[in-house]
Amino acid sequence: MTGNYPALLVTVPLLAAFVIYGCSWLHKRSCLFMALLGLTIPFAISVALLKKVLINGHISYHLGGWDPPWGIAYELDPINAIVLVAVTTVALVNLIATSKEIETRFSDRRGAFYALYLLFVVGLLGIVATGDLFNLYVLLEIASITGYSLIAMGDPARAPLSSLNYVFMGTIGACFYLLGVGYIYIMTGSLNMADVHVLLPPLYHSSAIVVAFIFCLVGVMIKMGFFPLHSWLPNAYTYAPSPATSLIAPLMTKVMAYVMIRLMISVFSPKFVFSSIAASNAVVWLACLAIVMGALMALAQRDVRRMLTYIIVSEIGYIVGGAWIGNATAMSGAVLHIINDVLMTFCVFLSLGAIARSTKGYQIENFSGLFKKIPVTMATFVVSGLSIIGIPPTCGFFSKWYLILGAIEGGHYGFIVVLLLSSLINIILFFRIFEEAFFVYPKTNAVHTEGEASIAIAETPFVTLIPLVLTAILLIFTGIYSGSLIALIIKPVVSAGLL
Amino acid sequence: METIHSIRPLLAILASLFAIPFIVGFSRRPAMREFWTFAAAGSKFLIIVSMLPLVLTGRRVTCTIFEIIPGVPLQLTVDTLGLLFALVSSSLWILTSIYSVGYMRGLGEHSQTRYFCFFAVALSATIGVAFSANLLTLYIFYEILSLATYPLVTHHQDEEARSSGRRYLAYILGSSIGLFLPAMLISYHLAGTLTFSASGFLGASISRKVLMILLIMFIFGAAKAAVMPLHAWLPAAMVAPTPVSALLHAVAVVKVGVFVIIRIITGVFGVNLLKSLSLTTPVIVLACITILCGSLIALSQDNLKRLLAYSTISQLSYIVLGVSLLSQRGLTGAFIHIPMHAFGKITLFFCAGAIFVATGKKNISEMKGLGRQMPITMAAFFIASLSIIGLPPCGGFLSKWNLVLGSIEAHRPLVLVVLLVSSLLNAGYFMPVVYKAFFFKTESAVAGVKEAPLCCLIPLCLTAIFSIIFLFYPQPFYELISHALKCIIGAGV
Amino acid sequence: MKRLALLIVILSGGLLLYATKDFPSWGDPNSPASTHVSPRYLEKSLEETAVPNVVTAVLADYRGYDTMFETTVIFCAGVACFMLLRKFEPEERDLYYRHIPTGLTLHIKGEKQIPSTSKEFEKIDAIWTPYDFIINTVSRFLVPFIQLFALYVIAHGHHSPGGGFQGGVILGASIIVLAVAFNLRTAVRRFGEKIDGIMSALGVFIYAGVGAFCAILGAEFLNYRALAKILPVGKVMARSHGILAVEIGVGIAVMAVMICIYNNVASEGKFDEGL
Amino acid sequence: MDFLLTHLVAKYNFWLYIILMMIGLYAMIAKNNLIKKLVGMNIFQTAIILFYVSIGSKRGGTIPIVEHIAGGGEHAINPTRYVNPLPHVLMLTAIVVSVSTFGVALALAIKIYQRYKTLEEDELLTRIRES
Repeated sequence: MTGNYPALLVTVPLLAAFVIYGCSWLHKRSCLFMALLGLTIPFAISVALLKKVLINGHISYHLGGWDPPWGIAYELDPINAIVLVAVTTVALVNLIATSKEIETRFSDRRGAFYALYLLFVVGLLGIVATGDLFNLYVLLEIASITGYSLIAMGDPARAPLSSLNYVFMGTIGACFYLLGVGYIYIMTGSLNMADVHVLLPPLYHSSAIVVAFIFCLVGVMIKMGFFPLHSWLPNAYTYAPSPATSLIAPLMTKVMAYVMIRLMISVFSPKFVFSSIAASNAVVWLACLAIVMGALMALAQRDVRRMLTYIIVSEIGYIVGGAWIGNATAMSGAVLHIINDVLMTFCVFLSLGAIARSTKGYQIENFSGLFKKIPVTMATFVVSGLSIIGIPPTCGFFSKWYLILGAIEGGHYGFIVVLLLSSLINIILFFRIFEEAFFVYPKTNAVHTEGEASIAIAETPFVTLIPLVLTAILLIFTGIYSGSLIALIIKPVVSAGLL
Repeated sequence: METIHSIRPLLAILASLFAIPFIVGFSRRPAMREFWTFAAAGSKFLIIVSMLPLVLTGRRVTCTIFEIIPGVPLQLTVDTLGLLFALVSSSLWILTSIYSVGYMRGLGEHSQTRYFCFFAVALSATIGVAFSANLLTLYIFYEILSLATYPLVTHHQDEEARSSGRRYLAYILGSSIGLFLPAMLISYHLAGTLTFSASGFLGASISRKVLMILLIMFIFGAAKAAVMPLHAWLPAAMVAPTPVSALLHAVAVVKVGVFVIIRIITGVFGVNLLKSLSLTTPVIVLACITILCGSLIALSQDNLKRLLAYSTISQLSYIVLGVSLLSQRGLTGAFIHIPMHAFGKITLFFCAGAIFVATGKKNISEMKGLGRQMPITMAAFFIASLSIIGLPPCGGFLSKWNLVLGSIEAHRPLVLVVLLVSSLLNAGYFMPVVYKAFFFKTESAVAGVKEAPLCCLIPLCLTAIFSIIFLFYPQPFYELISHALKCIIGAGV
Repeated sequence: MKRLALLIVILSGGLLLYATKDFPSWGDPNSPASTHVSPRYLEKSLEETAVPNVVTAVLADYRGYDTMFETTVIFCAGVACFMLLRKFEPEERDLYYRHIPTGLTLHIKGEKQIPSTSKEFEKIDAIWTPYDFIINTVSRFLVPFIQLFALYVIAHGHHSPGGGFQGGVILGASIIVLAVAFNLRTAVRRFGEKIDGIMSALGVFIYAGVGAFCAILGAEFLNYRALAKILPVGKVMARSHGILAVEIGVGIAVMAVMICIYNNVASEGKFDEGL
Repeated sequence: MDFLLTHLVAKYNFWLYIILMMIGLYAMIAKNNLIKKLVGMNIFQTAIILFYVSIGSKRGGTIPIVEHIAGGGEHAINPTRYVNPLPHVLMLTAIVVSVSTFGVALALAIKIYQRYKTLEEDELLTRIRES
């Protein structure tokens, strides 16, 4: 059975989704339990797989017993194993933390909601694990369609329209990717990544392959909301229901960023990406632009959730820039930042969802006095904020460390400046909120005591609070152990890929 | 030099963190809460003292927590210099806790629990900086300190606190992220390591220009040292409750700043490298400017705490100056100025606080004739100001003396002049206060005020007395410093 | 906007066109696409899977994993339409009934209503909604034949063009014909929403379940050979049977989802008489 | 002339699909009406499907159902006589995907219409700004 882990990892939540939707017509209350089960098992499996990969190295699983390139294969190396763990963790923790809200908010269609939730996770897991270009497209569509509909369940005034825009952009992205794959297929006759990787080198100078690469890349970049193509992202994530936001916002963009790195390393080769098409400088500068613009646009927002979505845009800039600088250090920084960013974005959105319980809206003004009212929740919010700023020992600092180090090695001083600049802007962004939440009292001491009395502590319910606190702690631990993350998991694969 | 592996440094850091849960737990019962603060402070001090004999016998205590970045472990090392600093700050924490009890209760401040918690965190971070074995560890604790101090600075949570809190963050975080971090990364890129070594880890292979740029980035990156033009946060931070200003802005935070600079010069670049390339001239110039300007601005201050802040700014640059002289005497002066100034300045702050508690007065002009109402306080103030000016019978004299000799040793007569002029200026802004207090007739406003509560009074007397004692028994300091110098200078010889 | 769009379109189109110069010319039997991977399918599929229709073989076996997710995508769409559109609480208004024998329309104000069990009357949404005897009869007459054909398409997918998707769509169409010819209520009465929902899940579950079952039997996921352990046939025939099983699953799922999407979209989720 | 033969005539199919794709893409980006955008989306996807299918074609090849060739039988199957089945399989998936996307998009459009009673983008934006 353990041999089948790679398949089960994806198919257990799949089956669970079907069962849940079927049962939701008969017995609604059992849905949550099954959903939890359907996410706990994959979590366990993904951890087991990570261990296995670290011990035995690369795993290749042939579905249906057909060898690639004829059949479809799953390729697991340490990096995507750790990404899988991150995905399952976030999905599970988020479900636990937001279950209460889901149950109340979607009571009459919770079956459908859970089903789509699980299928979204299935899509992401498949995308990360698969070794087949076309299979990736199908799974991408699963993740997208579920994503569209989860997002559309939010604020009835705005969510459907922003979701529909997402549909258009997303479809363009997917179609571009599909076109690219078609071009690869017509030139090589294969769809299996490893096989294509072998077949391509003689074709590196054919314009068809270059165009194929460009189209795959642009498609993926649309999906990950890279700067000029990010227009769908802010609305979609701002108006989504908070349980969906805290699931989709951390995962979707980062997984697509991982796909980009996968394409660059294991479908095409760094040799092709960095030397045959000499675009790496241009892309890094674009990434710089993405970071700055994201930060500036975030600066212009008064709505905290919207601000965070723009921060995502600039974080994506970090990853793309790191990946395109083109040396092992920066690449490892990018991969590490994918993992860290999943965690910190998750933590910040989850805590925001919890905060929203006790505020009227997401405007900064609504945050006043929160440190007194919900100290622990705010503490987690602060931790995630500091991590996004990049204050040690939170994890955000360390990915920045490697990114900057890589930029120094690669001589991209513009990228360094931009990284530091965005950190400084993030300080402003977050301390704006912290101040609002911290400084509540009018002047004199006499009023202080009254002020304290006026705001009673109304902390978040434990079912949400405990996962939240654990996530915040996880942020710090990931930071502290990032050294071993790099040394054991990321660096070997990356440097093997880049050589 | 042999090294002992022990978790004592870690314990020293964690001691105050352990106390936090209890402090929070007993937030409803102040007595217990403060008991835990004392427990933390005492245990911290004892642990640090317990490492004294080891270090004095020429060994160093290290504690590697784990590899945080390949080649750069999260590591603590206790050497004489760090121990000196740790001793000063931890011993003063005890006194400050006593004082804060009196002060905070005296003024009925709000949310004291939060206050004590972050105070504990700040102290842990300070000790962490003192003991960190490499630049990254140091940076981590430095940042933690910056953030832990923010709620203390903005304790009053009013508009004024908000604006000065902003300024504080802007200067401290901005400089550390904008300058210190890249400088650290570049040196890591160049040297491949960040661990301090007595001869510095930045080899001479690096071009002079790069080294110069790095040095400047580091000096300004450590904005806690308040070297001009990055000093403006310190006067702003004076909105904090006085105990905070006393411990953090006279001892812990600002001294962390200069301590970082000392580490940079002695541990990262290495004295001999700097001497051979004579890189520190700009630093000396900056320090001199800061000394003079700080004193001059202090002359014009009427608010006592702001005056003290500016005097702190100029005094800190003494240390920076002494280190950047790179001469044996100069270093001695710099190192010994750490405890001397610490005790002197904290006394002054204590006095200011005591006056505020007793009379509610912040401005010097309102303190005429206060000496009759509060003789003890003003006496302590007088002694401390002597120590800062650098006159016997106070410890400050020693540091001044050594600095002066150091400047001669380094053949920099101008520095000598600066030192002497600044001493005059110091006298110029301290003496009027004392004079007004004792020789003016009592104003009706302050008529009939009594001394501040005992909790406030005792610590300031103690510190004042200590700053006298140090003149006559400087041996322990000298011993530590001589060890330190053996490593720093001796390594090159 | 329009200018920008034109720019983007021309740019991407130009790139694509430019790239075609390296393509093998159309229908070239020696192009990599027709020489690298596909020959194996054409040569081996019959002896490896006992399915002469190579497309079916590749679809449901060689790349069966893709197809499972393809079915899942359909399922997603159905669930999404349900979740987005379905309205459970009806906004109350006057009731209209048609008296079937005469075709007269009753208009009832207020709370009172005719029990839905009555065969005489059927609920309608407006004072006048078309009622065409010929269309109704013809469609009612056609439906069984459509369904029979659908079953044939599903079952005969091994040997002729066809398979689960096509058959499923035709099956769904048979119900949708009812919905169009009569109205949605009639169709839903024939084929309830609950059944529909369960079947849509069941269909995909069959597919994934077969795959998981193979895994349980000790082979890889979706490796139908393992079914030989429980079926009285050889390993190759087992593949063929496995393909049939998943095709049936696909058929059920697609039919159910088609109906689900139609019902929700046509009635904006109100499940009244629809179009 | 030679260029025309090698690059236009021999590959006119690709040219047609690409032009079709451009039309669809243009409609998706530039059209104001959401339904028109949806139609554009379908054209786009259909163009890609045609493109793939045309990859699979072989001169003189017939549908890939092996029994139908007389004398073909179970052994010695000559792959050049059948068109490449893989693109057909892929496009079956692509069709299904596009149908599903279209369904979801329609549902969204309906939701939007229910609230704002229009599907013209500019009107939608003005109404949102008003509310």
